[in-house]
Amino acid sequence: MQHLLTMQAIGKRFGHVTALQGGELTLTKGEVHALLGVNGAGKSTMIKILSGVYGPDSGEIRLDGNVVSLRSPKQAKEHGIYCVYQEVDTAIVAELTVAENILLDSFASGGSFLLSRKKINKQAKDTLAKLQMEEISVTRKAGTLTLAEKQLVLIARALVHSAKIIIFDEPTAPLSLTESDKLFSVIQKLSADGVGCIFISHRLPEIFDISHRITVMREGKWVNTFVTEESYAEQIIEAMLGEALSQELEDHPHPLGENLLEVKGLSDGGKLREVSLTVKTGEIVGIVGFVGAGKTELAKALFGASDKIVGTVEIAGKKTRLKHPGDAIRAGLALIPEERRKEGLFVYETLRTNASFPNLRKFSTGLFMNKTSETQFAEEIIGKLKIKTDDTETPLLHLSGGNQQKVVIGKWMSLDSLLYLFDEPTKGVDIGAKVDIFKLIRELAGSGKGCLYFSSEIHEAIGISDRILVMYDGQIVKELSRQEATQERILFYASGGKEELIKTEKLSEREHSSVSV
Amino acid sequence: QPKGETVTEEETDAGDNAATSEHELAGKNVALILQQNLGTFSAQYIAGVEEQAEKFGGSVTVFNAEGDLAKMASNLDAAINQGADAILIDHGTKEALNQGVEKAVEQGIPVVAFDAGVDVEGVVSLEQGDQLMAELTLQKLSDDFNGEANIVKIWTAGYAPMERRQIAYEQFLKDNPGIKEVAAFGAATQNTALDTQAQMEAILKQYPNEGDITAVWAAWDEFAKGAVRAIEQAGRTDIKVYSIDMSDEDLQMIQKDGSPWVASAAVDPTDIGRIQVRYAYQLINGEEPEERVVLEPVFIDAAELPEETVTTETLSEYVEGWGASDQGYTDDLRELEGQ
Amino acid sequence: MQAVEKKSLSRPKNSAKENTVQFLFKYGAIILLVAIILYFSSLSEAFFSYGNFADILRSISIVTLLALGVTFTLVVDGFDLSVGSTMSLSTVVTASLMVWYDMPLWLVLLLPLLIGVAVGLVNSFLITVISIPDLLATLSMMYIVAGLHRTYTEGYSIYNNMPLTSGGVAPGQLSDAFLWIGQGQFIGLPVPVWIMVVMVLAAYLILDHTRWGRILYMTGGNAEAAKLSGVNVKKVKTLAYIISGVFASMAGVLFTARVGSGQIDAGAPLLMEAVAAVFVGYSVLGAGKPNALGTFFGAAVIGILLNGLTIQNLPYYAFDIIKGAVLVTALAVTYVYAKNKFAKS
Amino acid sequence: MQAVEKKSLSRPKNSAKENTVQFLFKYGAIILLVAIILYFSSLSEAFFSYGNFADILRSISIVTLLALGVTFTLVVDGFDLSVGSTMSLSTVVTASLMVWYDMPLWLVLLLPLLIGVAVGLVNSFLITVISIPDLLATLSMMYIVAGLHRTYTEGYSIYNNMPLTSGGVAPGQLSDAFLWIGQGQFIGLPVPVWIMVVMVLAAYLILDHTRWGRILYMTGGNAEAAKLSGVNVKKVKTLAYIISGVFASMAGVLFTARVGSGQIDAGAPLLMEAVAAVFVGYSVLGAGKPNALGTFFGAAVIGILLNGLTIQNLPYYAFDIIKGAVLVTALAVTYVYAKNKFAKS
Ligand SMILES: Nc1ncnc2c1ncn2[C@@H]1O[C@H](COP(=O)(O)OP(=O)(O)OP(=O)(O)O)[C@@H](O)[C@H]1O
Ligand SMILES: Nc1ncnc2c1ncn2[C@@H]1O[C@H](COP(=O)(O)OP(=O)(O)OP(=O)(O)O)[C@@H](O)[C@H]1O
Ligand SMILES: [Mg+2]
Ligand SMILES: [Mg+2]
Repeated sequence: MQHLLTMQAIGKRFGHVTALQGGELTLTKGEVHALLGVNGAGKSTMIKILSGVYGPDSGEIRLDGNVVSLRSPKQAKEHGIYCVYQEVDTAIVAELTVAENILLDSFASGGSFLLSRKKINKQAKDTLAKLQMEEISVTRKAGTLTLAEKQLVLIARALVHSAKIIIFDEPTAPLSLTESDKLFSVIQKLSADGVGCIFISHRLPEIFDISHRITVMREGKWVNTFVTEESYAEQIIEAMLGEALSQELEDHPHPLGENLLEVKGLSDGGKLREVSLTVKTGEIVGIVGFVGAGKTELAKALFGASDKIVGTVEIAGKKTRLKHPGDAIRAGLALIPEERRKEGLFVYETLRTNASFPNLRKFSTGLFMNKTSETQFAEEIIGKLKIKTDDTETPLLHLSGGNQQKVVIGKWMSLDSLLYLFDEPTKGVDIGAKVDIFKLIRELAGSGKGCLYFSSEIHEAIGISDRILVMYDGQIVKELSRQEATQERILFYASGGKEELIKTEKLSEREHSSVSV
Repeated sequence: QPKGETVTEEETDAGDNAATSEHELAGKNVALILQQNLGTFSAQYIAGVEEQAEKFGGSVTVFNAEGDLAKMASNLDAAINQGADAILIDHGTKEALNQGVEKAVEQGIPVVAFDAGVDVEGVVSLEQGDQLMAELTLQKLSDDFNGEANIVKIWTAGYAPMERRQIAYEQFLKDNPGIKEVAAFGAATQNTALDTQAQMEAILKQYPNEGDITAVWAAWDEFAKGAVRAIEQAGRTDIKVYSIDMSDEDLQMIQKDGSPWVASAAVDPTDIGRIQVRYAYQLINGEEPEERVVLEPVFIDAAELPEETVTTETLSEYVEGWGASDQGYTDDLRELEGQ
Repeated sequence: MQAVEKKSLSRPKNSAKENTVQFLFKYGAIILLVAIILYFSSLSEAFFSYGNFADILRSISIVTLLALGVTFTLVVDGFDLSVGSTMSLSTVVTASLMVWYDMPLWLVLLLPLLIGVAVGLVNSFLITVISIPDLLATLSMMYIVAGLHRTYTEGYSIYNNMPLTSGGVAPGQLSDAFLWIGQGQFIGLPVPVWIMVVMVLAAYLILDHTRWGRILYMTGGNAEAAKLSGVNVKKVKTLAYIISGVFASMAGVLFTARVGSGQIDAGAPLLMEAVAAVFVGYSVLGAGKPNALGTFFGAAVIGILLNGLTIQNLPYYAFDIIKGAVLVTALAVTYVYAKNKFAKS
Repeated sequence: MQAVEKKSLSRPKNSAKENTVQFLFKYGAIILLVAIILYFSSLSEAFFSYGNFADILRSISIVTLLALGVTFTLVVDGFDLSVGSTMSLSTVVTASLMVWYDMPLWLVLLLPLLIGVAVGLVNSFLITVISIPDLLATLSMMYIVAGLHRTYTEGYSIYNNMPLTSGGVAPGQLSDAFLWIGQGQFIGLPVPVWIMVVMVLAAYLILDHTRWGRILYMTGGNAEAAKLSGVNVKKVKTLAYIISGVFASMAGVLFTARVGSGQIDAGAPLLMEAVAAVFVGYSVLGAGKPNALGTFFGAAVIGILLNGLTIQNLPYYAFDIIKGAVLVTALAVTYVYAKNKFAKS
């Protein structure tokens, strides 16, 4: 087979983090090549190197057999490499129209000096037509689009040019099943035209549907490359996770108590509509749904961090009005937010000041801060959560993601909260830390706290939760007990499937979804 | 600024000689404490101070407070602490400066103040003949219009010289009932001339008809500049401007064809600087000059100026008394300068 | 569809407020202008005349040039506070080239523009290389350039036949050809108005109808995305600051020609008016982003307002309040709109 | 550990540069101060005396108060450009209370502070409720308040026995008790120096050693995280702007007492010095963030520098260049340092 692309021994380091060491990837003409790996395995870094965003520290890239240097996105594009990036908002210009966003690359790369709006719009419309997405008006401001529509605009942007290689970094994450199907037909057409496609996704079924080969990465290294037709899901998952870590988290059944949290008809005037749920003491309730389902909104609404909330919230039998996070904290809630650097931490501050912050009164005598008691507490949580750090005075900036996450959890320990809201607590966290976090959550539940666990990592949610609520488009669409909860069922409801439309037997057919971490 | 073509050899030589001489008054450092840089007036005034000090073989340190009186007071302190041999003050207020001036006098540093209002014993205070300048220009205005005129006054309170001019102005209006004030405004700002121009434009729109305003009396040339520009650009040939103070820039404007600016009374700013230095040296020399010095103003009538352009340096050829003041000289000083 | 309907049903109040903001944003500035013109026309017959409008246009021409420069920096999500000082520097340099050095007209018109380029380069160096935030970098430059222009003239304003500190009289004069730029007429309109109109149109065409304009907006809208599309963001920002500097120095040249001398500190008071013009202009016809026509329009609103208020005999010292209030209102509309828009996405 | 070693091996140049920046950042300001003092002491014996230092401290007392206010807004990640105008307003109001209305001393000291509170409230309303960016909101307020203070006095400065526009002479005078605040001595030091020292210490204690200070810094460090930790971010920001307004009006009162009259536009020229002081102060002992002691230190560096340069007979019109250059250097060190620190993450 003539290789269109060969990436060999690619290494990349960000400060203290080694993102890649020995990344490998080959691609032939017309191939759809899936790139798999757990979060942080280095997939995005790999394709960012290929598309010229980062320069590799080591390794070589060959295109049609020739070594090429891809020092900027512009150079990559000149070689016919286009990319649909994972973080949608980094690539969309909200103030420009859809048409302008679709043709963004061509503005930068030259062409006629004067622009004709008509021509731009027509070109954009034609491209959207290829995706069967004519209903998106090309004159709308891109900022007003939904996440899925933005994703489609980015896909369209890659289709404008005659590309040799198109990279799709988790394009389907925000898309519904029908939208995904449309995208797949486009990918198949591209592949038939001889374009090489690299496809990244966490959804195994679609990978088996669309790809020709699968490369699995782990901890920044190439693990194996499979021919799709000759491989099984179990094989792939094993390669992704590694043998040592695939043991199940032990399930300690523990007694549940009274209703700790009771929510009725909660809406936030935006995404959330009529959400009702309960959490008992000692219970871990998983809330699962795709990106954009409204999990974060729900967590924030419960924590009093959004305006315009209607509905009732009872905590430990007491009706509570949550107008500000301060109210929620007083009522016994604690939130471990999704974007920890943005929402949970003061990264330039020390561990000590971060840890004491939610409960400053406890660490001050009169008005003055008491550094001794602060340091004492910081050391306490370092020990308890096994945080890897030099001392209590290092800025959090220098801690690894997992350890940062532990600080976010640890800072609530001085308050003795009743109910913990975990919003994607394992996002960007390495596997070891992940296990620690799961243990910690279990421990909290064991000591009679309530936990709400918001996640789009379905298998993780299945592993940790006593009960699972599936969210779709701002609503809770299904409640599943621990026994009922399977990957397929959750996937089905999470993509908007309606109960009446399916035969339940078909769903429970494949009950092999591993509950590994 | 570039070098002009006519640098007078004499002057530079004189400076050099004195600087190298062994005279006991040579090599003194004079501190000049400015309240504000008032455009061309200040520039010429400073030039006068520097020129005279150089002739005496001394040097000048300029402290500018950028209009900030607190900084001016601090600058005065700094000059004292640095052991200046004499201190010259330009504008400022009594309240802000008296304390510092007293300290200077206690330490035996001679102080000569110009339009600063300080009243400390042993300090020589220079003032322009403010009342006289006001009277001269107002009289000319009255004469030009046969005692019947509607005038706009541009004036601001808060400065000692302004207030002295105001006294003369009020007296003059009382004595000349034919002269009526239709509007009055004025403010010393960061950008006085431009702000005045905007205000004058507004006044002109308010009084659009010929005869509504006969003349403008500006108590300060920065005001006059703004008023003149506003009048010129509005094409109002019916309004004349009378002012106090005179700088080079003003002269150019006055000499322009059809300029509404017809007269001014002033003391040559360069002369003020020179005279102030002379009194400072008198004090250094242990002499006891009078404590209140009134500088003789000169009246400048646009009609007396020649066709060719004149500057404040050549003005003395056409206007008697300009730039040739001998005030403040003593024999000792002449001797020093002659070295 | 269903979702949208439900939303608007459940929140009629909010929606009404949203609509008002939308409407105000789209037509507010125009309604304001028409209202102002009608009001002042009713007070004075002279107001609604060809002559007066030509005067108003001439009076806003310098501010508009300045504001166009600011517009370019705002388009790339920057901000140039140094335009006022740059204009002051250009004013005195222009005058000095004629008065002190007696240079030919083409050099007199060219050299100040190079000063604008230089200031723009320093600004963008501080911003793109040293990473000082735009406002702080240009604030510092505002002071430095102001100091430079005063040092250059040694505190003097520059005028025909001025005496030099070194003795003697300056050799040159502002030529009539030069003064015509600021004071002349051309086909029934003052020359500064023509210059302004040409520059506004050029800026409009570049920003709205060329590839470059798109790259500028792209960079301002999302620098990350622009970078991923192959734009050299630093270069684009540098370009915007250079353009801003050049516009500021053009404003300075025009000012010199208008006033007939090189005044010290000519630009400082115009900074706020220029900034206000740009922000008032944000909202013109709902563009919601800095745009050339809007800037012109904003300058016109402020110019007409000040013209009218002057006739109304408002004390001059209250003008800053009016200008500040107009700026705050424009900012409030812009940012309330931005908040709404953001909430919707 | 390994990672660090490897890095420094493969890129020794960069690391050396990093170290230099680190070092400069930590000790640069102190080295600068010592160097400046030594240099000037070598030039003049009078420089290194108790009297001269007391005078220098007195001369920076007003700027320091102003800068402390700016520090508080910077701590919460805001920026107050309106402090200069607020100081001007407070100056004329203080003087007018005595001169025009002959009020008792306690009211004369109290009312201006309320003005500071009011300006702070409006600023924070624009920023937290309307969501106008801090710099733009306070820039607008800078103009509005400047206009207000000129309108209040109708453009006049206020002094003892001034003639009133309505005829007659103002009834009051600045009392000696009041003037003592600005011109008196207390235990061997000028009163303004005592006031400054007390305020710097108070600000230092509050910012560095109390719960409130912690909340202020954390809000500035990450408003979103602070909010989710239960802090009412809007309230905290409002508080910071009120504190800034109060400091500015204290500066105004002190200015009036120092000068003995209510000067128009007293605060405007001090804005940049205050801002520069805060930014120079960033780096004191490697704090890397706005801090009270650093601000005092920054004001001292600038004060001593200007004091010394004046004696060196630098042309007065070049001072703005020096000040701007000091500001740019401080900013450059601050942001290059921030970039380095950030890049390491
Ligand atoms: N700009 C950066 N600075 C520092 N670290 C980075 C940067 N980009 C990526 N990393 C780190 O590199 C590692 C690999 O990240 P990468 O984004 O390639 O993972 P991924 O496989 O795409 O994961 P996901 O499935 O979550 O998208 C992670 O540990 C990440 O934290
Ligand atoms: N309609 C939309 N337009 C733009 N961005 C969106 C939209 N919906 C969601 N997003 C982005 O996706 C992210 C997650 O969205 P959201 O909080 O609504 O869902 P979630 O269920 O919590 O998803 P996640 O799996 O990321 O936690 C948000 O940070 C938001 O920026
Ligand atoms: Mg990724
Ligand atoms: Mg989420």
